[in-house]
Amino acid sequence: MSELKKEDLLKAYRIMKEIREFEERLHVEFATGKIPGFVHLYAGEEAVATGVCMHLTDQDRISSTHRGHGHCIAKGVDIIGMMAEIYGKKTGTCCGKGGSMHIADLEKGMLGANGIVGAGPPLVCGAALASKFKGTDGVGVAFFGDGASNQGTVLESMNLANVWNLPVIFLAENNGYAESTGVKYNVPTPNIADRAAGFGMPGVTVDGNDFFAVYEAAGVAIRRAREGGGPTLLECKTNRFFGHFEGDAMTYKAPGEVKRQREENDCLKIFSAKVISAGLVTAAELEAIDKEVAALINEAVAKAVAAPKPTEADLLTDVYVSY
Amino acid sequence: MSELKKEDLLKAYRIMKEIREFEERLHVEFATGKIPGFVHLYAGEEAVATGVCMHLTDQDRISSTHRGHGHCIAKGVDIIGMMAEIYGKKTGTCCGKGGSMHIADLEKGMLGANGIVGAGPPLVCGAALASKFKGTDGVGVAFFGDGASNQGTVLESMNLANVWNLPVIFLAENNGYAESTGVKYNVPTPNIADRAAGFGMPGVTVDGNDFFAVYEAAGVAIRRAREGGGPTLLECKTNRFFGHFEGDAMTYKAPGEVKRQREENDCLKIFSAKVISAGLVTAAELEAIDKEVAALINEAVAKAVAAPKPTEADLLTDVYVSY
Amino acid sequence: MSRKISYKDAINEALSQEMERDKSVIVMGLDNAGGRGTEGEKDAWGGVLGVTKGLYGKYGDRVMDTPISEAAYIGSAVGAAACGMRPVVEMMFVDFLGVCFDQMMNQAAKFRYMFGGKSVTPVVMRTMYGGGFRAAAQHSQVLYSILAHIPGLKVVVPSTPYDAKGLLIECIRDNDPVIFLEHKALYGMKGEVPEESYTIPFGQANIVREGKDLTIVALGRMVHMASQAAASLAKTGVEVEVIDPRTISPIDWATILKSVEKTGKLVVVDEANPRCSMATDISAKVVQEAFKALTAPIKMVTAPHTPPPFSDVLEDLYIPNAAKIEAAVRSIL
Amino acid sequence: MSRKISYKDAINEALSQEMERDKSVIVMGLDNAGGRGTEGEKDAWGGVLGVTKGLYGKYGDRVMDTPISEAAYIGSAVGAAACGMRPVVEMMFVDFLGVCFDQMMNQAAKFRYMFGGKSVTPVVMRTMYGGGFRAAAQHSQVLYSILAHIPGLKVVVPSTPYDAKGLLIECIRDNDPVIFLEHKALYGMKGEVPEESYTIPFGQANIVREGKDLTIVALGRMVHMASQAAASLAKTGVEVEVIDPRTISPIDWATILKSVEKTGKLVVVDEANPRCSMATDISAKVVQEAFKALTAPIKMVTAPHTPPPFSDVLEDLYIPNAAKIEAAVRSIL
Ligand SMILES: Cc1ncc(C[n+]2csc(CCOP(=O)(O)OP(=O)(O)O)c2C)c(N)n1
Ligand SMILES: Cc1ncc(C[n+]2csc(CCOP(=O)(O)OP(=O)(O)O)c2C)c(N)n1
Ligand SMILES: [Mg+2]
Ligand SMILES: [Mg+2]
Repeated sequence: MSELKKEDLLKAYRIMKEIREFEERLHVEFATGKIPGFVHLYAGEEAVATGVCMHLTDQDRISSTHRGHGHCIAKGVDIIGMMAEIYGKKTGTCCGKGGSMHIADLEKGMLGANGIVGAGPPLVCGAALASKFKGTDGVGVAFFGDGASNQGTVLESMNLANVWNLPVIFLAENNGYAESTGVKYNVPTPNIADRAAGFGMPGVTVDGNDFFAVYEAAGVAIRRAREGGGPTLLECKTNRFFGHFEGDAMTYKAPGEVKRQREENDCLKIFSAKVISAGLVTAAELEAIDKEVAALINEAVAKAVAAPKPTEADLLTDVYVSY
Repeated sequence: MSELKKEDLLKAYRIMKEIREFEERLHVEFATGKIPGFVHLYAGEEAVATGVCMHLTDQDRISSTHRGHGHCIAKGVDIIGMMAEIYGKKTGTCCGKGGSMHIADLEKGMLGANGIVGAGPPLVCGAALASKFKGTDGVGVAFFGDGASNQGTVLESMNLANVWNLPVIFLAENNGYAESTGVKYNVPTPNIADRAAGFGMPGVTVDGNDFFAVYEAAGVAIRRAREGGGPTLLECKTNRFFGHFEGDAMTYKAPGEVKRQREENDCLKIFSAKVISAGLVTAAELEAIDKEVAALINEAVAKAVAAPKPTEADLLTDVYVSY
Repeated sequence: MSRKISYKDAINEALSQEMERDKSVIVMGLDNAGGRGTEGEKDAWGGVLGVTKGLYGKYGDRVMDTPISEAAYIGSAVGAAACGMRPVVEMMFVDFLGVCFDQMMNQAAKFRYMFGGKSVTPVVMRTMYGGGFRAAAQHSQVLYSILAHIPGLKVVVPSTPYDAKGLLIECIRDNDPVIFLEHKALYGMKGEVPEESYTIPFGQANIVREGKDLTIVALGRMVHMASQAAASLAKTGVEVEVIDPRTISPIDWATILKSVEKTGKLVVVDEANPRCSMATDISAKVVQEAFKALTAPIKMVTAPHTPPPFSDVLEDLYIPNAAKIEAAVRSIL
Repeated sequence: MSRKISYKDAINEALSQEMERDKSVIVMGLDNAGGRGTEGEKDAWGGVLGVTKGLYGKYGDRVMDTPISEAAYIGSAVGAAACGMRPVVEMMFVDFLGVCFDQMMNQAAKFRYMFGGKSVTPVVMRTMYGGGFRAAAQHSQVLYSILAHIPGLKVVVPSTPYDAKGLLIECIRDNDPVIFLEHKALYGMKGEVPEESYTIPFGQANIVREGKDLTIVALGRMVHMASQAAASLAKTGVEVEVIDPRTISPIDWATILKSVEKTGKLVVVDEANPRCSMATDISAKVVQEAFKALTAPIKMVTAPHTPPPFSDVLEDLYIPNAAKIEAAVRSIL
């Protein structure tokens, strides 16, 4: 905690709150039927994206997953544009052509949410390679889930990153589930981080609901990467509060499981309690942020709803630069 | 050594010798230009295939690699048919349609050499699964190289085998090279077996030039698998005496490297010295086998050369069972 | 036969009846039971859209859930098939073939030929395809043309609940590797389906509607779009013949060619991208084999040469529909 | 321009000149230098058939060797391309696409569209294809039809040393993902190649031979088979026009259609399997757009619907050749 200035703490809270509010609101809006497609919400996992991305600048790059809203927001992608994108509007980050699963903003170093489980880590290896060749000290962070930890691309990338000594952080978001299947079924070791040793890199597991734990561990890994020390596998254990995607009744979770997590393991509550009780920030300051964030999300939804859809002219463009 | 009866020792020697003679002869014949396609020789690695397959029966299954002749012979595939196959003849194991890289004999539990690096382990998981469902105690052994240890399919399969608790042995043949690239470049840990822990299974490394070391370690792993104990990763460190494929000048090896290996690390020499000095077998007995094997390989080549090629009628058959 | 059930339930019933009949039939895929390794309900999902729901309750561990390792688990199905099982393995969306295609294309499809006819690999791969769900570029593709390109694979694209059940049972009993493509927008479609088990042979097209003026060959969900167009055309006196090949490898060329011999005109409707597609495949066959009968250019109605877009307005423009088919028909009448 | 070099050397020269010109061009692939992690020679291989040999000596670590992890390293090339590099990544044989296709098909090809036009991904994937090496079912395939099916990819199939160099330089400078297919049986072929750097635009066919009686469109190595057939036919007074599209996505439809408008007859020669292939693609386009001009059925000369066989006699029967092309031509004269 001590490392962080007050403005950083407020910034971290704001980002986590933006993600939470964005997702809670989408949950409500989705139920109205106005949002097309598959939507996977990140609520509950905010401390992970935020704790990592607080260390990053636009020249650092991340790859994300199907559950990408949190990563986007933490990496600085415009929330108004994101909401419009999820609504399929022309004003969206991707002009309505990508949707929830494909939000990207290369200027911000956000290489895209991804509909293919495990597709991100190879891409981030390439981004990190580009940083090396371009002589920046940019790093790459590949976010992936516990389920994705079994995809060959993810495992290959860990090895490749070490062989090429790339500045990459493999960020395993272990929320306990891959769709309806528990991590205990899919991953035969206590921690996903146990895979790191086999690829010759450090593996670290932290409480992903504790922003500070994530922030610190990510800081170590990112500094190491920036200094040429190579890749790290960092696992953050966390929870998702909603279903795998909107519409999932979560019958595979124990009765009361989510309720308990929301009460006991909510990263926002944990953060607030810590910073307030340490006297670093006041409850009033956080409430002020809450209000601003609520207004922002309201604005985003209102603008998204009002925005125009793409038109026939947009259908055939943007396939190639030239053809 | 003590575990093995004399007839087993002679059998092991015969198999290793058959492989060696088969490969040395192919090396010579290939240079004459009569053998089509890509040929990858197993000479130098005989103790591995033999030490493992001595534990197996026809109901156990193996998957092999592009360097498959040794696995085939050790698994009992007919040598006359193999040679004819490599010559592209109608009398070959696969009627001349497969060639060196695709020799298979499902009756013998040999699921095929494979031109795709890393394609075998998933197949063997399936074979082992079939054994479980059919209620036999058959195991599966997936042979793969140090280079292949980086292919996603191989890594995924290790995890899958554990999740499904399959009777599979992942048999890493670490001959130090993937084509022209050293294992030190491709694999960032001292041993490939170091990857096992990350998938929750035992990982063992042995001297692959020592038949007895292989035999014992394979025995442990196979028994464990048969008894329902799940998969093991067994790494055997060995050498290949010829190029990656025939035609490779091996300039990437240190001068004298192969010569030294042939002198100091030849699994056949090591085996002979051990069994003779232990008084288990006489030099004359081994020489007698040498002669028989030489005659067999001569016969195989003569028959292969004389055999008819497939004909136009064969081109379109065997694509489907029915279509 | 008056019982009506959905396309989804027809598939579930086919699986269940075959699992009942033959112990070597096993089912595997992501969350095909669901809830494993959790403290909640078992059999929680039955696959992402519930198609295999309930099988776990009936057949227990013969319904296998898998880690997200398509290459490994689909390869396992292939290996198990080569060793006496009859696995029905699910690749959730056909869009995912890029992570596991080798096991289908170079392994399952080629074993028999490479091994000189000395193997059988009775594996069925079920997968969802097609648009309409606003699922964007990586969850809406069609891709069956890629599969049909590969010798050694059989490729099946049922358009009705009846065909889905009969063809899936045929797939499971067939001794070659078969890809069974389920259009996700058809799952809710209801139709008459006999309760008892039955099979539909591969390579037997269905003449959905007879007509003398023009032949439409349409695939999968497009069969319904074509029928709609044909009904509309009929009101203006144009009699279109609509053919559903039902399986695209093998494909019933005889029925298609005979129809074009009669009508002299062909429109092919394929939801896929146009290049090297089933639309071109059928066009090419007809211009080779029925050239003399042709009295007009062949027309193809397909998606454009772009990835599937997300936004509903764009996706609606993207997917072929009855109006576009009707326009194509009229352009060559 | 009288210097003759091989197809292989032309490719090497294109790579070298572009690496020299532009620091963002990097080369990666299995053993593209070779000898890393060994005690022997560095730069030992230059790729499995020596195409990149010598680049390591000139450009050092910009020639990257890779573990056998195609999905990861090809994906890295894609990622690096999206971040300002111009990687030329090698997938050794096109037959291996099954282990890494997702990164080409769902990532590289779709970024620009999915991201609303806000990205460029200038990655080039070099790969070997085709038969003639007795390399059997998993090392002899053609498969470019699969690539051409995917919107967002460009696909290039040079048939001569001259085209190989000019097209590869164009690929590297192009801002879209391009697959550059090298026919392994053409590596030794020599031809005139200027020493200086030059480019050949995509979508510009080469009329290899003019003629008025019939149009042959042939791809890659088949261009030479077609030319042989045309030369033989010329002796009997048949004047065949031979067109080499050189790039199949985009493809120069105008030149093909114009030729068929003139000749009225078309034979397409494609080394690939027939279903959903470039042969069907070209046939379908012509019957749609030049139907009135057609005076005979279109003929396709392709490999059969089987995997590539190993044995030399079978492979010789498998690959289209001049005699088969000539027969196809004669069948519609
Ligand atoms: C290659 C591939 N396989 C399967 C899927 C379907 N799928 C989407 S998300 C998901 C579960 C991912 O679980 P995890 O990695 O733990 O991420 P989480 O959803 O928990 O964030 C699956 C199976 C996919 N999109 N891509
Ligand atoms: C998917 C795939 N990638 C690359 C190749 C080309 N290739 C064939 S063998 C080989 C090296 C394999 O090395 P290793 O696994 O160590 O086996 P070894 O040759 O040493 O027995 C390579 C790269 C291939 N056949 N398949
Ligand atoms: Mg998860
Ligand atoms: Mg090796």
